Amino acid sequence: MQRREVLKAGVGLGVFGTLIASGLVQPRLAHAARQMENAFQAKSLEEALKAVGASGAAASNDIVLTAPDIAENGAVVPIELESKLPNTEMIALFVEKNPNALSAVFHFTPEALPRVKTRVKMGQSSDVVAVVKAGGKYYMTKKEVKVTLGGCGG
Amino acid sequence: MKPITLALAGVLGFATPLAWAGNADLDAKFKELVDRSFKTTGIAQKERMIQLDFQKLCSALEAGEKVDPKKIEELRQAQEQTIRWPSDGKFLGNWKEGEKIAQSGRGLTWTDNPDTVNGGGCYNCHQMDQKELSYGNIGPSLSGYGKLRGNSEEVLKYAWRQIWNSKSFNLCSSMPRFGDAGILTEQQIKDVMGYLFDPESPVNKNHK
Amino acid sequence: MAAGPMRIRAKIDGETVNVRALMSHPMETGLRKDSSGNTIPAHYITEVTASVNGKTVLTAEWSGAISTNPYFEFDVKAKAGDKITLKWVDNKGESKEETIEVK
Amino acid sequence: MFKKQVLAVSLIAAVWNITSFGAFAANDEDARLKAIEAYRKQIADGNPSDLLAMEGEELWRTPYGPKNQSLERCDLGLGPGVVKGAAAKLPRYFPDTGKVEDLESRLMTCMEQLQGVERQKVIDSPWRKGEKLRMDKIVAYIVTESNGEKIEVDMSHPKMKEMYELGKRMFFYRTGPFDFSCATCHGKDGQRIRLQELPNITKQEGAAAGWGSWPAYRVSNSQFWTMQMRLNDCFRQQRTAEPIYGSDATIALSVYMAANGNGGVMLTPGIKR
Repeated sequence: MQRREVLKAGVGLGVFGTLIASGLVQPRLAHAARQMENAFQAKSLEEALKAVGASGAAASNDIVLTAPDIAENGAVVPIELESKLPNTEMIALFVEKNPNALSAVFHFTPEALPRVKTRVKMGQSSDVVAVVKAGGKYYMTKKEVKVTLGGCGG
Repeated sequence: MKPITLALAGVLGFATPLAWAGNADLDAKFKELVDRSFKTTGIAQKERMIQLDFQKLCSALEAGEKVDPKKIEELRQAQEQTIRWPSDGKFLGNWKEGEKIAQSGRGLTWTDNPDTVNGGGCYNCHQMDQKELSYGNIGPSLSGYGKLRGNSEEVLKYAWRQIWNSKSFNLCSSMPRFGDAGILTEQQIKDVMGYLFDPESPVNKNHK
Repeated sequence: MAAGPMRIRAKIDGETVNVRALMSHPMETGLRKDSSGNTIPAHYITEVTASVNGKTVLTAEWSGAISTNPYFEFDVKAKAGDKITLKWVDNKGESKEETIEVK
Repeated sequence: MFKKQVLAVSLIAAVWNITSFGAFAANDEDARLKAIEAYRKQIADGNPSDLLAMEGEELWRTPYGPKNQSLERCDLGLGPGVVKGAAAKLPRYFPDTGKVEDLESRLMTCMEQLQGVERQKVIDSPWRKGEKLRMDKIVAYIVTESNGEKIEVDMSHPKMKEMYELGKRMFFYRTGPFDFSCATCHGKDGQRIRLQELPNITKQEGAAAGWGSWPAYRVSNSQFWTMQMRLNDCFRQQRTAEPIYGSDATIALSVYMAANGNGGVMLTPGIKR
């Protein structure tokens, strides 16, 4: 049954993990510094766009950003990103009103289609912004997603 | 928050033999089932499972049992006696505080503690400020409540009584007895009334 | 504590393979407080790497804003028999790697 | 310099022909409820419950407890070790215990008889920790094996008929400071708390929708909730006293809901707000 082999093939803690566990390597060092670390630390959308190098991004309809009009809960908001621009190298996803605007960055090689789906947390209703880097230039689109409080709130 | 006084509007349910029609054996089994299945946790005492007289009657009615209409009217009149008007004669409080109470559904659960500030949870069942998309429909829309009805003494008393104890109008109403059951304080009810009646309140300002 | 399971499903779609993955991870932002009011430390996946037969084809940099137990779907050029590996690393240095064969 | 950039971005925003999502007229209810439907479909695929179900399958096969036995001989009603479709036929009357049991109380019976794990230990464990976490994972595995099966609760045994009647009374039992019963919210068609539709559990369609979609993964808190947890939290929000885990009141209610939903389809594990 497909599910069982997957479990068997799994590898537990990576090399880094075991080193950490043995205390040889300080967690700080092992923190795989993300390429866009300062962009992730940026608070506002403007700062994050600037840190990614995309503040002058041109609006484009060749970026497909699919997100619900209303998310019944901000903890899981399904996002689909697809770039129709040729030579797409990178797609970055921002949620403007989150504490840190930049949520994720995806880097593509020619062996992967410039299309991903994931789910993000949204603290409140906000614009979701997608930035694409293609042929060395930046493009951008956005969509508003309303987040509502579903249950009895109590 | 003063402890919850079980408004003894009627004799505690277990005592009155208002059994469901024709099955005393099942009644005994049911009472025993409830007794062994529930427990006290935090502020939620096991005694909460003891029904008040109207709770017992309305349970039977809603389950499709035949219930004597005279009994319903008799218990409704008893509920009327529980109404307490505002001690200083002022019905309207601060609508901004009222909005918080209407939005909050907290309080009185076993995961709350005695100093949790109870909310009214009005938005669970009612539309109020039309700009708030997340509202329930178990109760009627209250949008534009004051704008549409004005705030004569009669209208203020009607709204106050509905909030204090809606069972005084309709014995088996789904609306909790916010005043009589000690869910909201008098000041909190004044603030909710402010939210309903104050022209500055979004309930009225956003009403189209 | 050892990382929870990761579930990967791959479906051939013409020239490419559609990959859908679910990863077991708390994805704590570091901004949340527990019931007694103290902050829950940040613990989230920082990097995900997808490779076909050992060659990296796609990498992602994530933050705590990615939902708990993350879902990740992507498409790679691959064919039956190829091995697709997905690996994540988090800010505590924990990591998890799964490989499946495209059927 | 910074000012100019902000201007640039807002200029860009103005130029975009964003498919503006159209100012929702607050009272435009149907459009909003359809939007929520679309949201639910988008998150339906890739249910994190699968991750728990994978671990649950391992636990089902792994020796555990003082008797160091697995659960592979546990009889969920279709014979020892038969898991496929078992959850769709629960709760049911079990001759060996002479009791009506739901999935979680039956699993506690197996844990006690096969593995020597004391029932009280599972009951007393905090939610989503220790024995309850093991239970969640095993339940996730077992209900996944009933996904798509017809809800088919056998009501022929007199004990089941009695539990149905007791469950019905529990369903209509108004009590506590809010005077609520289950029926207050689940007794009529089309009712909603905020944006949360409430199935009418007194009718087949609503009962099947409600009963058939729990246990489920709740996105709002990234937690997997079994039916016992779901009932527990319903009573909590009703402001009643707390029901004891796996108690007869919860099983009677489950019989009432499942029997009302007979003929429906199990869509478990569900994925919820």
